[in-house]
This record gives sequence, structure tokens and C-alpha cells, in this order.
Amino acid sequence: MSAEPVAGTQAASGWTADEMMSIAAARTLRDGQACFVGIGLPSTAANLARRLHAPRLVLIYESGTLDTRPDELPLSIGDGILAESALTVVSVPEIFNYWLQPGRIDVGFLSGAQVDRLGNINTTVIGEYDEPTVRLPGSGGAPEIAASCREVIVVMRHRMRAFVERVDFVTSVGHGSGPDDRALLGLRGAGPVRVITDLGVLEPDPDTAELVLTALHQGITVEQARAETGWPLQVAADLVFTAPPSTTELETLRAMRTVGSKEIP
Amino acid sequence: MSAEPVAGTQAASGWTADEMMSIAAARTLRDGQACFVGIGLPSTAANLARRLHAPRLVLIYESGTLDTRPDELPLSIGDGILAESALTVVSVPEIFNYWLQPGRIDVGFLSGAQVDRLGNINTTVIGEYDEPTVRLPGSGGAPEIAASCREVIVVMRHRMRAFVERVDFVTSVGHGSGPDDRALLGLRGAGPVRVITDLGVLEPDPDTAELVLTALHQGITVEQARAETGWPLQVAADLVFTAPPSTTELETLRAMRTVGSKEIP
Amino acid sequence: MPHAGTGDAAAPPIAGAGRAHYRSDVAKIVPLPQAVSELVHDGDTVALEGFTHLIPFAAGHEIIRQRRRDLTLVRMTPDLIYDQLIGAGCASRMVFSWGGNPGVGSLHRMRDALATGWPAPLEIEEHSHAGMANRYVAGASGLPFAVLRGYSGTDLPTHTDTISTVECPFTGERLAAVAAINPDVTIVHAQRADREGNVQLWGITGVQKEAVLAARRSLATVEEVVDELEPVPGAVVLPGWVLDAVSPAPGGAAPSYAHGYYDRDNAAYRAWDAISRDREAFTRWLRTIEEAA
Amino acid sequence: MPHAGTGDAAAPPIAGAGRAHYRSDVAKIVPLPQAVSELVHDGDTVALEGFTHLIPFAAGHEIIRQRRRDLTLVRMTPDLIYDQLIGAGCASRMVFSWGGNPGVGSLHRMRDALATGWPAPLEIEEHSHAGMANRYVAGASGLPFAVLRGYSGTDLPTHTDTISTVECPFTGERLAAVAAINPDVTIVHAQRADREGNVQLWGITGVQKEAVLAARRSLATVEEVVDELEPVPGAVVLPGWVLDAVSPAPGGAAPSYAHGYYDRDNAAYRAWDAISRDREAFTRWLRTIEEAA
Repeated sequence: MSAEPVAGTQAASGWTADEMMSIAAARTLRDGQACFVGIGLPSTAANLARRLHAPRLVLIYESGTLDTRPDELPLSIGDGILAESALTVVSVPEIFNYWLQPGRIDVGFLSGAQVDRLGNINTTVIGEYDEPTVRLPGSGGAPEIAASCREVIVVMRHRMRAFVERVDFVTSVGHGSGPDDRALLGLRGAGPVRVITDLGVLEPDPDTAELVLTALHQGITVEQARAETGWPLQVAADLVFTAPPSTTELETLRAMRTVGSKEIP
Repeated sequence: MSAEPVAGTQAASGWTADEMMSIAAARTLRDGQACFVGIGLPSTAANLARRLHAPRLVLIYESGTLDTRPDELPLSIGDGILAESALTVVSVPEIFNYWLQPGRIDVGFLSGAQVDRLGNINTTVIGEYDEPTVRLPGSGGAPEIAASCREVIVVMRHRMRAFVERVDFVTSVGHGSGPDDRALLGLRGAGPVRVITDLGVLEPDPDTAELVLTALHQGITVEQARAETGWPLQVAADLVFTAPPSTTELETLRAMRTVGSKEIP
Repeated sequence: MPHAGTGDAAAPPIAGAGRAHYRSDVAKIVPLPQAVSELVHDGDTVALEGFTHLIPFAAGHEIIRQRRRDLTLVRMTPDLIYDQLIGAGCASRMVFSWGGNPGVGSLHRMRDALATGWPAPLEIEEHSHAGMANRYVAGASGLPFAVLRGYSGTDLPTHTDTISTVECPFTGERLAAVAAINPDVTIVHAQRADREGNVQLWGITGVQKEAVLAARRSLATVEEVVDELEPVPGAVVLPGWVLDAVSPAPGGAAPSYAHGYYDRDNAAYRAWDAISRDREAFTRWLRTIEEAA
Repeated sequence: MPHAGTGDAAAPPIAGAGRAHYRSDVAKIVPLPQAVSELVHDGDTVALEGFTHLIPFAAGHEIIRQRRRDLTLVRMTPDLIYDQLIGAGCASRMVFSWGGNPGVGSLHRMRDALATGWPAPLEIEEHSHAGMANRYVAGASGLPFAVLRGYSGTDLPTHTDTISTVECPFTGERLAAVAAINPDVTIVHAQRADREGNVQLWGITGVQKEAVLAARRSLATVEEVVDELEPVPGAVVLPGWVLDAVSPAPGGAAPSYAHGYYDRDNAAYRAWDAISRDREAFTRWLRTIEEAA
């Protein structure tokens, strides 16, 4: 899937909306954090952060690769390059039981087909479970990543069909049905603290847990963000603009190759 | 601890009572069986069997060494030689959870400080738990070896103080309080099918589960066995005499060295 | 198909097959067609495990050739080989936690079976990865269930009756419980075996050990049979006595990869998208598999 | 004591100490006295793990030297080092599954403390190996308990209140449950660490990974600090970010052994029997340890 040029196309600004999203996501990771990485956009952003300001970011993939430092982007969660460049490889039960579940991972980095007003994520079905409009791949590691990481960062392209009032299926709990719901459900991590899109950044309101717009990328307007959001998007009083990509950020991102990319256009 | 020369001393018969016990125990193992081995007498017997008629006996120690083939006898359950000669070494949780617990081990080979009429084993305390006469090492792996192996073989020197009406503490369940007890307790293996001593062999009566004398080693009398048994020892109608050690058996046993045996007299 | 010397077309039946948790015989090295014929039966619950790496494609194709029907297919990450088995009509049920073409997109044969019942209706039982992994752990451990922190607040428990809860007897806390999974047959692919049937795999080893140990019967296909298994860092070794059969299948994980042997054929994964989108293209592909005996 | 360049007597406090399950800082390489001083407190529950192999003797002796008191000592196989800690008056409680001098006999200091309260009364909490292993697994997994087939029909549950039962929500079967164990501090000995504090151990690796991951704080003593951890077959690697400190302690497992470095000193195990049988002989031995700062 290639990015739709919603805003900030390379021609106009020197970078694509997807590039801005990956760079903004990478910036939120701090050096030395342990980060449980989903494939796709999260993997790109996490590997970018590792090449920029967070060389000691600990990347963990659900295939069991711990502290992996691939010199190319993996195409799947279980690519050989992840095993070859890992400090150690453990079994899949171990990665979930010993590493994710106890809450020793700082950041869970997820994407999804739908995210809702309260940060819940759907990667299971669009429509009814038994008669879906679109059957999606399913849970994978996401439900427990969302439950157990200290905090969750969601990276998704900002589209009306994806940013919905209520997800069709709760694959991974964000803030459930409100601010106290995670505690009631026994979920110990803080849940989604940030949703980074190709338009801007959404964060949960501390009182309501509703995702509100806290930052816009360069050249994006509140109206554009609202037009792609399926609920009445609130704007934070201290809305900021994302700093544009630096030359280093852009060059580093563009220099990252995906494994087998000769074959994958 | 050295063997007391109860019977069959080397002077009289050409072998010691301990040697006869180890050889009798080794003979009960069949080639290709998977055998969970306790240290001491069971380890000697199992390694002897491997050198004699059972070269493909799969030896498993609770330290996690799977299919180990030490060329010297280990002094402890966790000797380096067990790891070096193993097909693979797994963690201690794995050896208990994946290998022992599901019932995939054919034979559990145990010893103890006390065994009782119904084959229950004590390695915890002599006397009261809170005010023991003798504090013993404790359970180790024995309770679950006794519970989960397909069958259990006990190897112990036959002494009045060790063969008791009822053990002071049930560390490992033999036949509990009777023939149906294992099933009621949810124990899936058959329990002790044989107690091999330096005097002979005891086996549970199929109807009562009480250990009865089914074989005597060469030169031992029923009276000698009864004199060292703390309950009225019944004798099987088809009591047999153990074949004496063959030259090969004796020579093989005597050629086995214990690791570091230069230092341990 | 190439195979080691000890197995041939007239080999006697596999000794240990069906003896569940009591298998002390050493795995027999037998040709793959014989292994599948003896170990996989219509109606079985079958797990062909592998986490992107070492996917047992050759074994899956042999199941297709032998026209097994009504299988329950179990796997954390069903991908192309399950799409192929479903499209070939082998499956009536799938138990899984993530189904897709990794790095490419959807499984179109699976979607078609779910939506239209072509070529056969497909039921699903859906978990998370953590849940599936723990179901295998429980199965391998001889326990009826496993405990985890999972599923709480998600919509999965509504649709999946092998998810429940259990209360901690010490703290009173409620936790998720999942039912053990014990496949009738588990099939894995590994780098190599020795002549006694001991099997060694390394790289990303996924849930393969648990899947084999949880199964009533098991088969490992291997890149090669060697005299001695040189120790390899990070390797999992499955002793021959927990396997019913080992079948040489060089290249048997392609188009997935075998660490140290060959790379993933990403072009083949991409090409599958077009083949699987179209029933006719798929049917033509199926014929090539069926004829490649 | 020899140590790597990054740790010295004036090193600042260990950053991650006490942050429980949220430790993203890399383990600091610090001298053993500092590590014990900062990580082990009076009244702590302390696990010095090792299954015959890699027993952290040097760390235990440092605890003796620093005169820690009222410790709960946890270990599957307490041996000489726990006998020594008990004899030195460091412990008020021991949680264990097999206590003895492996290959030799009993722990006389432990027996004396139990029988006469010398030099301090000792309580015990007793499990089987399977139970203890699963308590660590639960602790490492962030679960309050673990399920196993164990203890049924034995006299252990009568005396140990961290053993209970739980009912399978799918089958109704009753199984044993054990409470998780989460030591305040776990100490293990390993062959080596790199300069980022990643630790590698191999040979018999026992329950060390679980014991470290279950702990609120953790320390690894190592034979050496190296630039690069060459992969070793069968090795367990503990990332530096789950450890609070790494302390160089060459020979720190003696008289037990360090696979690939030195053998077990069986004579020392045998000699301990005589020393430990006699309070005066033990007290003389204790003085040599206390003075060997």
C-alpha cells in the first residue's frame, strides 16, 4: 500500500505525508527505551529513531527477537535479518510471557485498520464479526501489547474510514469506554498516550480519555484533520505545529532500505 | 556413605550387595526408554544399563540435561559432564513442565530415606515436620517424578529404619493409602512398580498395592529380608532368585568412574 | 523426492504413530508421502507451525496431494500454505491469531471460504498471539489450560469459547484462561536431523517446540539428514523420541526461508496475491501442485 | 577486587535500582561491594540462584561481609553458600525445594539453625522443584500464580501456604497452584558480560533467567567483561536493561563451577562437611571470609 498524497506531498514541501508521520513517530521514542514493535509503519518509525537520536532503543518483535538492530527494514515480523542482528532470540511464548506481560516494555508501537475516539483499535473485521464487510488479519500480538506496555503509541494514516466514533470490533483496548476503564479491566499499562498520523498528533484528554488534536504537521489545517476524523474532533488549547523534518531525518529515512526491496516496488 | 555388608559381601560371593542392587536395577530398564534419573543409586544403575543392554536409554536429569551420555558418573544432578554429553540442555522449568509433567517419561528412577508398605517415599524429615529427629534435604524433583512418570522404580538399601509401615512424611506418593488412591489423587503414572534393594525386589500386590517380596538376590533369605522390613513382609507365591551378576555386568559396573573420584574416596 | 537411506517407499508403518505422550521409539526417517499418509487423517486437527520462518510448505502440499478433507488447521500465523490448503478444500475449520500474507496483504482463499463457502465452508476460532502461544504451552505441559493477562476488554471472548477466566487462589485476582491445544498432528520444518531422528532448528524458532510437544503425533520435515548435529547458537533440538517421523524435504520451507540455507522468496509471496484473488488462477496453480507428486 | 573500567569505588549510585519492572537503563558495571551495598537491604527476600552450576559464592560472601540481617533466602537448591549465610546470621527464613551438600550430605548450619536457633532462628517454606520452578515462572511472567500437576497426595500442602488448588474453567479438573515468587533481589553468576551489561551464561542454566526476570532488582556477577558476546550454543542472554548491576567476580562461582572456565572443586564441598558440623570451626571459617574484603 502506498501513501495517498493527502497533504505535504513531496512536490510542495520536500517530504511526503508518510515521511512526516514516520519522523514524528520516531521523535517520540527516547533513547534506552524498550519498544515492542508492530510491523509496517511502527517498524519504520522505530528503526528510524534508532538511527537518529535513540541508538540504544531496544527493539523487540513478537517473533522473539530481543534488542534487534537490523541494517535494513524487515518486511515481516519474522524476517531473518531480525534474528541475525538480535542480542538474543527467544521463543514466541517467552516473548509474550516473560517480556511483554510483566510490563517491562516501555513503549508498544501499534497500527490498525480502525482507531476510535477512545483509542481502541480494530484489526479484526470491518462490519459484523460473522458477516464482515472486510475480514482483516486479526489480533496478532496487539491486544496484549496494548494491555501491558507502559505506554502505547499508535501510528496510522489519518482517514475518515479509519478514525471512527467506535471501532467495529475491539481487538486491542485503548481507553475502553472511558478514563477509568483500563483500571477496571485490570490493564496495567497507560494505554495509548499518542496517535501519530500523517496529519498531526492526537492525545487522550486527561479527563475524558477522548483523543483530541494536540499537534498539526506543517501545512495541515485543523479543518483537514476534522474532515478525516469520524467524531467531532476537539482541538487542544495549546495546539502546536510539528517541526518540519530536518535534512538529517529525511536523508536517514530515505536511506533505509527494506529487505528484498529490489523485488518489492 | 558406603554400603553395609549385609549380605553377599565381595569376599563370599565375588560381588557386594550394592553391586547386586545396581545390577538388578539396571536390568529392569529397557532399551529406548526415557528415564528420569535421581542422583546416587538410580544414576549409577541407569548409567550401567546404558553401558550394557540399553545403549539408547534416554537419560534425563532434573538439571535440564536431555538424553545425556556421560562417560563418567556425575557426582551431582548438575555436573558439567551432564551438559557436555547431552543432546540438548533445557531450563529447569522446561524440564519439569514440558518433559516430566505431560507423562512422556517412561521410567522415574528414585531413591529415598524411607519407603513404606504402600510405596510412598520420604526425603523430607524423620520424625515430626516441625520438630524433626533428622532433617533431610527435602523434595527436589521427586514428588512430580513419582506423580508423572509412566512407572517408577525405587532403588534403596534394605534397612529396618528405611522400610517402614508408614513414612513419617509423604514427600512422593507411591500408592497413597491403597490401590485406587493414585487415580483419586489425579496421578496419571502407574507409580512404583518395583522397589529394588540390596536384598531383593519388592513389587506392589495388584489387589492391595502393598509391597511384597517377589525376588531375592543370590544368598539372601526371606528371613533376612523380613528382618529389615518394618511391616509383616508378604512373599509372592512365585518368588524367584535374581540371576547373579555376570562377569560383564560386574566389570562394567566396576569400570565406571565417578567424576572427580580421585578426590572422593 | 530425495530422502535419506533409512526410509524408502516400502518402509514399514511408523512404529510410534498414535501413541500420544508415550513415545520412546526413535523417529523413523521416512519419505514425506508416507509420513503424511500415515500421520494425517481426514478430520484431524493439524498444526503446521512456523513464525514466518521454516513454514512447512512441502508437507502442506503433500496434504493437498493426498486430498485430506475436513481438517481443523491450527496456527498462530496462517499464511500462504493455509490459504492453499483452504482453497484446495482440505479444511473445515481454522484456529488462529493472525491470518495474512506477511508484508503483502490478505489471504484471499481464506476470505473466499469464509464469505462464500468455496470450495468448502470454513469455521474460525480466533485468539490473540499471546493466547495461542499459551494454548500450545498448556498443551505441551500436559495441562488443560493456561493463565495469562489477556483479552480483558476486547471483543474476542464473545466469539471464542476457548477463552475464559480463572481466579487466583492467593490474591483473588481474575485472569484470562485459555484452553490447551493438543493437535492430532503437528508438522514443523527444520534445518536438519541426525540419523536417529533428532531434529535441530535455529533462527526464529517461534512456537515450534511447544506445537510438537503438544501434539499426539508429529512430523518434522528437514533440509538435510546429517551424521552429527553440530551445536548451533540459539538452536532448539527436538529429540527423535518425541517425533513420529522425520522426512527429508530439501527446500521444503520455500517460499519462506530456512535460516542458513536459503532466503525468503518475497516475489513468490507477492505473486500469490494475484493467484489467490482469482478462483481460476488458483485452480490452475492447484493443478501444478497436484501433478508435482 | 578486579573489575572493569567503568566501575570504580567512587561510582555514582546505580540508576535503575528499585525501579522494579520498569528498567530501561542499561546495567551499570560496578564493583561487587557497591552492588551488594546498594541492592541488598536488611529484611529483603534474596534469591542467589544456580543449579549446582554457577553458584554466586562471591556475592554471598559479600553479603556476609556487609552483615546483612533478617534476609529471606530463596533458592531451589540451597547448598553451601546458603549454609554459610545462615551460619553467619544473615537469614531468618529460607524458601527452597532441596537443601543439601550435593554429592556429600547435609547442610549442618541450616540444621543447627532449625534445631537450636543458632545463630538466629530460621523459618522454612518448602516446595518441590516443580513448584519452585513454576513460582519463578509466574514471577517472571507477571502473574500472581502458576498451575501445575503437583503436590497431590503429598504432605507438603499441609505445611506450606503458598500451595493451593485451582479449577480448570474448561474441564473442571482440579490442579495445583503455587504463588508467584518475586524476590526483592536476585543474584546470579554468569560466564561473561559485555560493556553494555548484557550477560551471557551457558551450560546448565537452571532457573536463572526466571529468577532474574521475577526480581524487583537484580545483579549478575561475571567471570569477565568482554567487548563482544560471541554466540555460544545453549547460552541464555540477559539484556543489560533487565539487570541493575553487573559486577566482575572472576572465580566468583568457586567452589562450584563455571562451564568453560573452571571445574567444580569437589574437595572443597567435602571439606565443608567437617567445617559446618562444628560451630567453632565454622566461626573460624567465617572470620577468614569477613577479613577477605
